[in-house]
Amino acid sequence: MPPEKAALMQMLERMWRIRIFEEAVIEIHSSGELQGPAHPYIGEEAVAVGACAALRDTDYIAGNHRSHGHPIAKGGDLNGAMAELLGKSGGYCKGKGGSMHLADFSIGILGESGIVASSVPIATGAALAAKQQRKDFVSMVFFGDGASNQGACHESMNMASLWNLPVIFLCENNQYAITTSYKNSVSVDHVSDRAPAYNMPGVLVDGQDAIAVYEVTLQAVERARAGEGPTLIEALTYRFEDHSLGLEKVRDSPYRSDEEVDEWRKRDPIQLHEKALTSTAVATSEECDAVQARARADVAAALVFARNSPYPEPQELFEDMWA
Amino acid sequence: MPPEKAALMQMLERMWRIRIFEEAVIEIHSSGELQGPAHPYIGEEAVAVGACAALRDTDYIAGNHRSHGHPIAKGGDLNGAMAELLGKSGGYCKGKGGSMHLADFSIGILGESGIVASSVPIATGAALAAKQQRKDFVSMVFFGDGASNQGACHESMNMASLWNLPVIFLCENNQYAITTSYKNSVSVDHVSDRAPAYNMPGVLVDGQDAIAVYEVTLQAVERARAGEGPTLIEALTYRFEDHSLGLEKVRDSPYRSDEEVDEWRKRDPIQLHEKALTSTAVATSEECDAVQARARADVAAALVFARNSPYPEPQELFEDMWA
Amino acid sequence: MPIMTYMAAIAEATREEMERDEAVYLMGEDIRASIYGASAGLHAIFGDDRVIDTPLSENGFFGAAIGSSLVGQRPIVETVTSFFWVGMDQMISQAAKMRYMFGGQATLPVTWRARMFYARGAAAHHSDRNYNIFMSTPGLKVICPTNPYDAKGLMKTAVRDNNPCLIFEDGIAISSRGEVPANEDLPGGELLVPFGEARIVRAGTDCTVVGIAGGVAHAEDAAKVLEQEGISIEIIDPRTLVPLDKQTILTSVEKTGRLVVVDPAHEVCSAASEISSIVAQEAFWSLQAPIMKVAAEQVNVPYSPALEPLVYPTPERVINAVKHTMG
Amino acid sequence: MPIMTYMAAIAEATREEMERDEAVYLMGEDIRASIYGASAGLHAIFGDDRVIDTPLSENGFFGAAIGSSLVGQRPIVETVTSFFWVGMDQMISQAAKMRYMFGGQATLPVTWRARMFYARGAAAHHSDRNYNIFMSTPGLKVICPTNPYDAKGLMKTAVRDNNPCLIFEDGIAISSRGEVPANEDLPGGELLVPFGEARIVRAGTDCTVVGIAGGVAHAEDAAKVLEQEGISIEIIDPRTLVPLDKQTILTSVEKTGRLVVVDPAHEVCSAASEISSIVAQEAFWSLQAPIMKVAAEQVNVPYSPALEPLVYPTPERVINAVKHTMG
Ligand SMILES: Cc1ncc(C[n+]2csc(CCOP(=O)(O)OP(=O)(O)O)c2C)c(N)n1
Ligand SMILES: Cc1ncc(C[n+]2csc(CCOP(=O)(O)OP(=O)(O)O)c2C)c(N)n1
Ligand SMILES: [Mg+2]
Ligand SMILES: [Mg+2]
Repeated sequence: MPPEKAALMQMLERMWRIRIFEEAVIEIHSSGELQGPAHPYIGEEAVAVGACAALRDTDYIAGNHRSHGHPIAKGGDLNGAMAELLGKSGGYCKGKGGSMHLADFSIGILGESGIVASSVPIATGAALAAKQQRKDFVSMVFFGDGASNQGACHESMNMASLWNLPVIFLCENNQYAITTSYKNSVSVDHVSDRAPAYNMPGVLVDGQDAIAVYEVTLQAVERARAGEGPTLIEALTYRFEDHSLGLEKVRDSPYRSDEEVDEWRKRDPIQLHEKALTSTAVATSEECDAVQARARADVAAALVFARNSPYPEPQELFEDMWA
Repeated sequence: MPPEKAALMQMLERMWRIRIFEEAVIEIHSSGELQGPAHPYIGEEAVAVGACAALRDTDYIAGNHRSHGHPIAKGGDLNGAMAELLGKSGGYCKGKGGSMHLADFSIGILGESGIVASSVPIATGAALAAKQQRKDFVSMVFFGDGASNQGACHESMNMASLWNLPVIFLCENNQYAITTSYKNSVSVDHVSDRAPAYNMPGVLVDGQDAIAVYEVTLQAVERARAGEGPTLIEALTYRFEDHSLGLEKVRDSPYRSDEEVDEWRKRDPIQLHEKALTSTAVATSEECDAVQARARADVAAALVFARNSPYPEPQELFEDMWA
Repeated sequence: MPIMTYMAAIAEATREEMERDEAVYLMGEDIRASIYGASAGLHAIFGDDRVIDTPLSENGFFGAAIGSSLVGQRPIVETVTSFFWVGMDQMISQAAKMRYMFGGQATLPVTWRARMFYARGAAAHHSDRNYNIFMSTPGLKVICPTNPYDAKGLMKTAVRDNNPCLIFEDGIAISSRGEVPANEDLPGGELLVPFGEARIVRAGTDCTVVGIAGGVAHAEDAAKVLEQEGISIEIIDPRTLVPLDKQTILTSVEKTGRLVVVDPAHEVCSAASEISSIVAQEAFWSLQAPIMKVAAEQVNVPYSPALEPLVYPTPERVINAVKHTMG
Repeated sequence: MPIMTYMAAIAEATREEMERDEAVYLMGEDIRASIYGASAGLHAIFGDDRVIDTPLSENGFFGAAIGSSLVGQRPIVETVTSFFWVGMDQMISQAAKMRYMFGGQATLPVTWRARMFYARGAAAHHSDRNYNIFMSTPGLKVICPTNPYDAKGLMKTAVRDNNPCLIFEDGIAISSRGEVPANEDLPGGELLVPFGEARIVRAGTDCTVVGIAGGVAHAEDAAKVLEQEGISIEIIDPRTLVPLDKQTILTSVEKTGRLVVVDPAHEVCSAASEISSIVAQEAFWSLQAPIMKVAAEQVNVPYSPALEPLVYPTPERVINAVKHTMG
């Protein structure tokens, strides 16, 4: 059953929110207003948005350093995200976490991890809790093609399968770990080809197609909720921008060609989604533009909010260490 | 091409050396002469012996806590092994390593590791050196069914496959990690089923049959030497004794039944090998008995050697820290 | 009062806490078979979801414990200090940092129990005494019970604490037996030992001796000998290294003017170094003699029974250090 | 003399050592693209086998480096201090222990180079300054070059050393530039700085200030201010923490009677704690004032530019500590 219009429009809106948020981040980074590291999600929006569309608010996600898309896709508030990036007290983490550590536990965002693959066991543990508590929430973790080679993934997938945990391993294969092609780091054609090694379903999906991602994720979520265990999904996607802001110099490294980037840019997930909506007459292009405009206004407001938010007070340095 | 008589008799001899060595170890442990931990290899002799028969002296092995079988199978001297277990200066490691850390670099034994799976990356590195040095030695690592779930295995197999390294991953699936059945710890039917996840051949072999182990290992070694990369071999076997000496209390735990143990004891690898030799008229049972007697004499001599070997001097505490 | 072994005290604390709160569960390798002696019979009582035998994947299952704690579970993880290295990333990057990094959103009630082998031929791969490493990492509580009473009381406190707690079970202490009051004889009906309160094991006047983990037993042995020579030492067992009860140590040094720290861990950057540095900074004007560390020699732990005992502090080394401070 | 950046000095040392000995090779993530600036162009010169981009598997490739070193290779591994946690088991269980455990059979010429971020908004997951942890583990050499000269000279010594060496590249030091002599102007034709020899950065009479890693720069800034107030500090840069040149520190404290240790790592069980404890034990009778540690606050490193600077030592904190010792 294809998603309803409201759901499809929400996907569009969240993709735009991510896209425009990231554009703003790039801008304030180049102006020097933002100083910490930041890893843009532009080009990959369909993955987090499609996947999170299959989740409930009571479900959990965890993510990685490429960290703005996941929380926004889960319904996270832009103000808190932008304030966090600026290290302000109005941020998700009161300015203590920054770009790589966005988290909003109140809507199931268990946090992004700067250590690659390190949140994979964490999400597996949240799923274990679901089983122990006999609740029907599920847990999903986003990780990269590079991350898939960490032992943490192997151990987590093995445990999740053994214990039949309601967890979705969502590999965002954007084909590179910084400059390293997944062909030189993953010894098998596709990360999802590793699923049989854990006796779980492995699904390869077009990561530029939000609806496709939504559909395979929904299946995995339903399996998980029904107590049928984990799924490994690999969404094949591409990052349109540099690995991280401030790492422009790597652009000179011949790790990927301009042609390749251009080729992938043609498969812009937002354009594809809008086309899917308009060509099936689910929405008009005016409606789509209105969604974009709303997202733009929200990001602009977030920037104002973030700028107006005060910096944390010095004594806050010592707060939040202990429960 | 089946192995020649000399090779087959050497396998028999090495299996007996391991068996009788282990019996002696059990004896001196129960008498209190040996105090450290020790993990008997009885029942699994065909694995290390069959596998090492496919190696040259210039090839490397690394192993784990179940540590006496591998070096003896590689041709290690019994005197040094027994002296090491007694913490004597005539030991392989001058008494510093003990049972879990036997090593004899002079014949390619890069050492046993008390930390489970921790020698898997080490052996992978030795294979990397072979490639870098353009030499034709290979490297082999023994690890258990339990160990296979460590991230270190995943990472090593992935690297070895990517880089086409001459390494043989030899999983000794004795079906339990202490009390944990591999069915409760490995999420797939067989450890070797994970080989496709690394794009390498995976082979399941009867670990009670030394000749079968030899043959599959030889194939893997030839592939490795020819630059065709790593192989994962799973030898299905069984440990006849307790997990470790001193852990007798676990015997009461219902983790495996007496019937199961009895069933497996019927497939004693030494008896099977002797039967293979005598039934094909490769050797007479007198010849086999002579081999056993020689091994028995060697173990007895090793015990004498070890007992006569002096303890290290106090100042040796500070030696061997730095190169 | 009932006399019990250290492991029996741990087992009792575990069972009581599991009975009290169904969020508490036990996880580790071969715990159903109770190979380390703390979990016998628990699987039969609490079932599969609360007594979990894990695959050999420390980083993975430590992380799973941590993740579950974020959403309401209270895991107790059993392991050995040397296996911490394998699971280090989850312990440091996640357990120790998550709460602060997320501005206080995460609550991480995870308790690790780790056995530390001592002078039993475990060799270098099983002989780590790495509490100093976790002390140095902000965000973890570090607990070293040295007798059955503290083992039970500190363990129960750890399970109820909303922060990641690491309990180091020292080989010397593990073999101890001691009095543990029955619950019905206790005021609140249960034994809870608070964190951050050192225990004065023995009052004395001439020299303060702080014993860490198994170091307490060596200090006690030394005290008996020294007493006969007319030297009176005050022995302090910090019980928890994070939080550390600095004040009890400083007050004692202000009285005795001397300090020896006995720590069976490697000497460099040790708990002993830390306590020495605190006293050298904060009680300097009371000091009448050099601060002495009696710690493990800075070599890997050898296997041989002829060598291993030479690594560790002994009562003799404590006696010599105390005498050295006496001039 | 040529002036160069710290990373250029590291790059030069790397290239020279790779040219000198074909067993030397480089391994790490994205080193072909030289993302941290130390390996540009090396792949073109030395090829696939000697400049290896690894998968994201620190424990695996650290172990591979170690394994290769056992059979004649001399890897240089590039990483970031925070990723050590992931590869900890191979570093501690294997690199640090193998030689001793095997009675001296293993030779482990592995060099790790790890970048330490500092006050740049890297947040808790990328801000570890964990040299203390490796100091505390017997079997590893620990090196903290604080300027381009030492970076080049210590790096070359590390690559030739037959033991596992860890080089910590401090964010403060990385941004430094300085004189590095051309090889043809050097006696032996190359720059080798020996391990275990501290550098007296500045001679002084009133107080000894030991600076660890980035702490040296803070001490130098403090010295200028203190000088104007008539206070003369002697600044010592140990350069290598293992082996540690205790003697230079003790001799200085015997002269000045005072000690401040400046260490941008977390305070507890730190290198600063260790040096304090050594001096409190071995130079006690020379001390005229409390030993002061100026180290990072014992909290995780926060992201916000409003908070992060408050964690670390500053010249002001050094000045206050020195003045405190002056009474
Ligand atoms: C354990 C660890 N090793 C290395 C890094 C440095 N690093 C940050 S992002 C990255 C690449 C990650 O690649 P991938 O998992 O594919 O995610 P992507 O950036 O492509 O989204 C690396 C190597 C890290 N943060 N953590
Ligand atoms: C990292 C680590 N975790 C746990 C242990 C404790 N331990 C020693 S042997 C063992 C079981 C190993 O099982 P397996 O790999 O199947 O080898 P086997 O003993 O069956 O030969 C365990 C859990 C250890 N030594 N190292
Ligand atoms: Mg990627
Ligand atoms: Mg096994």
